[in-house]
Amino acid sequence: MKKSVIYIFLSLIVIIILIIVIGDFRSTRPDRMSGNPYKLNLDRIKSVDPNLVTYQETKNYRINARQAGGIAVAGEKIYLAADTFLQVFDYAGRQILKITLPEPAGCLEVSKQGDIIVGHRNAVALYSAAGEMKWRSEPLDERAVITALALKDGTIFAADAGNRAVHLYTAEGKYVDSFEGKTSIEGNHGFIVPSPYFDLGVNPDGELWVVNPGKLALENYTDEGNLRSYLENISPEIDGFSGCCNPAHIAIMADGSFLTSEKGVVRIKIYEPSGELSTVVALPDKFMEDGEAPDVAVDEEGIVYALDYDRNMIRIFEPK
Amino acid sequence: MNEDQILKISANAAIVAFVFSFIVAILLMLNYYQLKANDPLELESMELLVERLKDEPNNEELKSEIRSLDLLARKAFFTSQWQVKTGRYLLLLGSVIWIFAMRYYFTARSRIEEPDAAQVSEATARTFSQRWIMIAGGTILLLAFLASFAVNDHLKPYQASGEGEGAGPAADESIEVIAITESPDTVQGEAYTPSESQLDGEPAGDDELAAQTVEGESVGLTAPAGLSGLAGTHHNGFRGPFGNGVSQHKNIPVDWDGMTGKNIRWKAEIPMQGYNSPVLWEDKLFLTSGDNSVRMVYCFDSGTGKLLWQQEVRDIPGSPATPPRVTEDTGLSAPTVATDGTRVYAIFATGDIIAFTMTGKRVWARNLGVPDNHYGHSSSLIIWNNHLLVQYDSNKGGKLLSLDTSTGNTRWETSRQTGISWASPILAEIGGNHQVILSADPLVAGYDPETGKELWSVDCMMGEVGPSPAFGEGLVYAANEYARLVAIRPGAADPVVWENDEYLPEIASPVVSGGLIFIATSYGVLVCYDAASGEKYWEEEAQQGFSASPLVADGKLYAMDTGGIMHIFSLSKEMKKLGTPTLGERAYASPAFSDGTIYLRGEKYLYCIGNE
Amino acid sequence: MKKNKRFNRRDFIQSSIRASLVVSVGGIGGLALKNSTGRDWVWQIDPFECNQCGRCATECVRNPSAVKCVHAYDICGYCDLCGGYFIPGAVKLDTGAENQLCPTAALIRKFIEEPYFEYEIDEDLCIGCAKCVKGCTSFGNGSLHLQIRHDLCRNCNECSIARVCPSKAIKRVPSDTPYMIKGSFTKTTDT
Amino acid sequence: MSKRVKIVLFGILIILVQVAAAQQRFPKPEFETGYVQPSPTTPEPRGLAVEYMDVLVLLAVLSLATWFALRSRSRRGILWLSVFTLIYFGFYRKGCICSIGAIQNVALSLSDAAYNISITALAFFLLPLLYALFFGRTFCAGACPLGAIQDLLIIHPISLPPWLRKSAGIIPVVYLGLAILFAATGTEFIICRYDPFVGIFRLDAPYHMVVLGVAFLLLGMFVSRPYCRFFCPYGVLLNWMSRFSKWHLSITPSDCIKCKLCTSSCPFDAIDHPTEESAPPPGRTYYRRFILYSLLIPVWVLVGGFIASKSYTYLSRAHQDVYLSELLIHHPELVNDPDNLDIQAFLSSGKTLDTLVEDARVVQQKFRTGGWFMGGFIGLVIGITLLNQVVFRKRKDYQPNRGDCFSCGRCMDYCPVKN
Repeated sequence: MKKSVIYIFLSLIVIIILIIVIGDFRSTRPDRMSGNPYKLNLDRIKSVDPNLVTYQETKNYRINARQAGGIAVAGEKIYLAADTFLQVFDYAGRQILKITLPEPAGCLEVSKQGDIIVGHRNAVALYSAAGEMKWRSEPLDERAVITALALKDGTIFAADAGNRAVHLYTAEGKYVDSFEGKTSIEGNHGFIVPSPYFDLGVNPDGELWVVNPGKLALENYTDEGNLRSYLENISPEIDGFSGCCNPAHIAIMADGSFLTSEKGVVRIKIYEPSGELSTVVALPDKFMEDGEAPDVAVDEEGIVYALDYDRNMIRIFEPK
Repeated sequence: MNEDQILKISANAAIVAFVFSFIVAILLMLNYYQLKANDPLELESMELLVERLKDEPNNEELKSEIRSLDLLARKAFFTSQWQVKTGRYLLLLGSVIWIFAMRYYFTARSRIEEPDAAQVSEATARTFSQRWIMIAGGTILLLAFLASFAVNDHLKPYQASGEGEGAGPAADESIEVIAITESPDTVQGEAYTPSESQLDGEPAGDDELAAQTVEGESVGLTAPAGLSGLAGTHHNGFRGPFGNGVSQHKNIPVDWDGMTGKNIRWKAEIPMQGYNSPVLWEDKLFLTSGDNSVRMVYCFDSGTGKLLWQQEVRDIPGSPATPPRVTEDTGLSAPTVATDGTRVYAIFATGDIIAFTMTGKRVWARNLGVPDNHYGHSSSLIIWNNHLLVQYDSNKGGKLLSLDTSTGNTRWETSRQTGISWASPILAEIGGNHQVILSADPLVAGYDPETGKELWSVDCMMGEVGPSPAFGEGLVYAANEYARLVAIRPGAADPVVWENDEYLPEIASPVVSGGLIFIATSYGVLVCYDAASGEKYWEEEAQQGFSASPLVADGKLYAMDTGGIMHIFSLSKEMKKLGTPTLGERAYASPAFSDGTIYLRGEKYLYCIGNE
Repeated sequence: MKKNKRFNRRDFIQSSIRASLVVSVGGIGGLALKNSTGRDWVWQIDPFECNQCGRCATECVRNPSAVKCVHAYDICGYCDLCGGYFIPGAVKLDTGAENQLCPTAALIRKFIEEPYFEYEIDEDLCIGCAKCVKGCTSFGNGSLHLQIRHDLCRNCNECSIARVCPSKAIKRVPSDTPYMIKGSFTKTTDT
Repeated sequence: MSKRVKIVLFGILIILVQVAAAQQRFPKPEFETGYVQPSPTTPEPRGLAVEYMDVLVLLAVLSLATWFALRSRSRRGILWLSVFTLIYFGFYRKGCICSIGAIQNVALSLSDAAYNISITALAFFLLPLLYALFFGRTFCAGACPLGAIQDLLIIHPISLPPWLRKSAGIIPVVYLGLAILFAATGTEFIICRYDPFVGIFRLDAPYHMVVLGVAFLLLGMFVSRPYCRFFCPYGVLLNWMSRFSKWHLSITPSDCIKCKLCTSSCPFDAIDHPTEESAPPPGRTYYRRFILYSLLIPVWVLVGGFIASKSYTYLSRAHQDVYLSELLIHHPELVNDPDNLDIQAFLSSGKTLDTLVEDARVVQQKFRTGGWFMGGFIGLVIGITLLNQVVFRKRKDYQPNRGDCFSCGRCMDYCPVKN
């Protein structure tokens, strides 16, 4: 073999080696790597006609807590449960009350008299407007995870996601009864709660509405736990619910409309009492991707208060 | 078989193996590019079909089309994977045969050759090598040098945007951001767990004290109350609540003996030396220690002296690998901790600041930058609402920081036109508002704890300021050795009310109570002046100097010298000594009080003293 | 004699350099040993940090990747409408190919009882693309998650996925606790 | 990953875990049909005992190679031993545990207290060095799978001129310097990343890495053991050790008869010829050069250190944090690119750009200080290599060059003197 041929061959190989090493070294940089070929395509869900959105974000309240629990709004005051405290402040952000709770609270509700009912993991407690504890219910069993509260006259409804049941308490904190929504009718399995998202509310007509997250439905129950009617629209489109356990949180507006907040594709929407989508409050672009569904509350004027767990703030949305 | 045959066979085997391997390699290459160009798992046509199905959900034909396409795609994928796997082994086999044949061929063919005569002499070769080494080395360095100029460091011009919202979409200008203010007049209920004092059957105690404070007349109660819940009644930081050295606790013993154990309720060994003072919250007592290898935070049961937990301060981002050099008599743990009943906060001369829960769980920690301090950082922490205030005066200049107590994030930072200092911040209520007051060379200044805004400052200090300021009856007092003792009316046109330079403290801070101000010097003289006029009433010489700050509790002055002898006086214009109990060991830390009890930190032991 | 002495001197220099090299090699060894816990290390994905970018499928030195999806049944909601199994907006909740999210059909759906379904992973088919993990984390409880399978992992000195992992979720873990399966895995907090 | 970043991440982790822990406590549905929940399988990794086995195998192979090279003088033994190494450490252990890569583990463990090196990696780093210090580079002869695969493929070696060998000899030094710098700053392990043969051992690698391995093998058909001689960073260390080795392979078992048969036997040009008796003693130019080059050494060191430290701008970009932060500053518009996974991951991590830049600056600072060491080291080696060119030692016989010799034993095979 001729020497010059060998040399040319060798130099070619050296060049190939250099190209591969340098090329590879440069290739793994963020701006030179390709996107995810196996991306879960949610564009169809996320792209929504922006004209449907009739709310805009106007205010944020920064929360000074590590783990927010829940919010409620009543009488021009915002009630916040977070870490192991309960805080009340006015719309200007001035604190009115702050009390330490014995354990974290995940939800709370305010009565017309201004009493604050707080839901702990397995118990319910009532505090006066001045922050004094009036009573605390007997603890429920180990499985209990209370995720939501609602009030109707003298009854307190507590949604227990762990036991897949709604518990009833008197205004004095005495346990009365529970129901699991089960009936003898075929296929009616009661509440299907795959994860700790289980909300309920009482509308102005005194009807109890419970989310059945596994069925992606809003169900109307009598106080005895009999299913009266339900609203359901399983769809990834804007007018329906999809994924598991949605809507994650609800609040009922002064006119009986439902304010809903979803996880997965995080969004807040308002439904007519008849179950038709009336308007959209906030689209997923407002929230962190794969964020937690915000707890929602609404005041008499229809202003929406959303507790953003990921950004640690209460976000206010007002009609445009 | 003769040699020629072997040669022939091996040559043929080599050729066959090479051709085989080459074909397999080409096939593998094709497979690779085919997969890369068209991933069967992510077919676009498939996606289109699925999209179409969403619009016509009952189109069974479409469904079966998708299913067969999916089956085809998966088959293609797994077949190609199988091909790659098999191909690899075939290639390996081919190559091994090729290599062996080649080796055999060349070994058989090779003859022992006469080595080439060296064409160049060694000397010439070496000269040539030298030149090329220099060329190669020089080229590498030159290229590196040129590249370093050609490439810009984009980080250099970057200015930190403060607490920029790095994540998420850019904050919308039209959205108003409101921070929830916890105003001081807030009703602070303690809803579930009754406080210790309530358990003790003195539910009215706190209210009473607070009420007296508002009147602002009664002796020894000039410190503002109502701060951040119960903080005002616990000895929760250096020199007690508000750092002012005045405690509202009652029934403090005046007689004990550390040697005989008289009135000593318990005595606990402190695992490590440190020059900070104990701090109390209900049944817990906190202090810190540190040397070059470890910094520790300890929590004792204040009732029994049992060590409840201890935590090493480590793994803090930015913390120096080797602690800064500090002097023996300051140490790395000179600053005293602070607690708000939720968390306890500690800072060290390394610049590490850390928060633990009351049960010793680490909440947050950060390094504030290693302080350039030739003795060691000594300023203690103080808490106002959710602000953890840090006086951070070093040789690089002074600053006051407020950290969020729950996260450790900086809420605000105010740089000060001062030099280094070792004094600690105090809190005072002036004109109905709270201020944090700092003393350093050359300024004594007050700041708004909410915003960090400087409210007033007086240029009157100098030197290496160690004593913290004091506050009482509307006047701020500051003192330092080789400087002066001044009484300042904050905000006044002519702020200096009086000054004196007869006796000046070096380490211990002044304390004001009952219209009197007490100074304890490092050479052992304890002096009492009139707080309003500066008139000297009395002086008393102790055997040893004072390092611990004198504190007022239960209407008495407690001043402990470095020999561990406590000098107790009544708060009066005439000197009236109430006792000189001894600890039996050297002591540098200021005492901590709770009702009926005084806690003292000696060099080695921690003492709980109470009347038996 | 003279020659001998010369050799001795050279030998002495050689020996002393050798001795100092032994000491420095030993020193480096000792310093490194001080930092050793005597355990061996393997790579593992922290499921709480993983953001399902898909690089585990493409960047592993192995093909198919040594990263597979595992199912932490402990925290599964056993949903009918499983976000990890069905494409968003599936027309019908059945096992038809048109409804499945997994590109290789590695996720198997089994009926248990009304209204619960079990989901199982066929690891021979799984390529570690994390599509189902994304769906499950977004819409469900996050019981499906990626783990490096140590029967497949080559335990490279530096994991080539870790090098490009955008969320830095891949870390060295002691080889006696080589998995971070959700539900049973709770990171010990620093106390 | 720097320690700082680790701790920051750990902090984030704690928060995430707490959120997740809350979710994990959630009770499962109560099944009525007696459904038994399966549990996920967890195949165990290779056991620790088996890892220690590897150390023992290495020890055995090293000792055998030494015995073959120094005592039994068997080229055949070394050849078959290297075939065993290729099969065991190469194809069976997939080239991963390897002494060359262990350099980085040691460097990282010395710089990062949070990184705990495994005993196996440390043993793989130390044992060959100690053997080289006493017996020469017998590791290269028989215990290194990378050497073995190249050695088996030497087909038509060509002799390289000394100037090329000497100047190309700077490459492994730079490579070693970079590898240690990158490992110590927690940037990455480049030695492992560009190990050309690991893809072949595994029969599985990204396509271009296989091409790289094949390219090296093709190169090695003519330029014997190209990776060992002109790239291997571990070879630099072994070279130094071997220079001062107590014993070393010798070409002849007794007196050299100067038949020159061995000279063409060495494919690595590692046999030093005897000094020419007739050559004139080194003249004054050499003494002057000796002094000049000695004086130049500190200059090389300082200039090298300065330049390498200045080069932090582009070197530190190898670190993902630095690269990402510079990218974000320089191309802020990329924030809106949904396909840029790294930037999207950063944005959703909740970390601010400020903290990222702060972390990146810490890394840069490490590169700046590390650069001084690395550049100084490279400069020192260049200076000493240069100086070595004017140092003359008298040699009577044909001798293996202790630094360059791989102890492969080919020359022994050729030597006609057998006892």
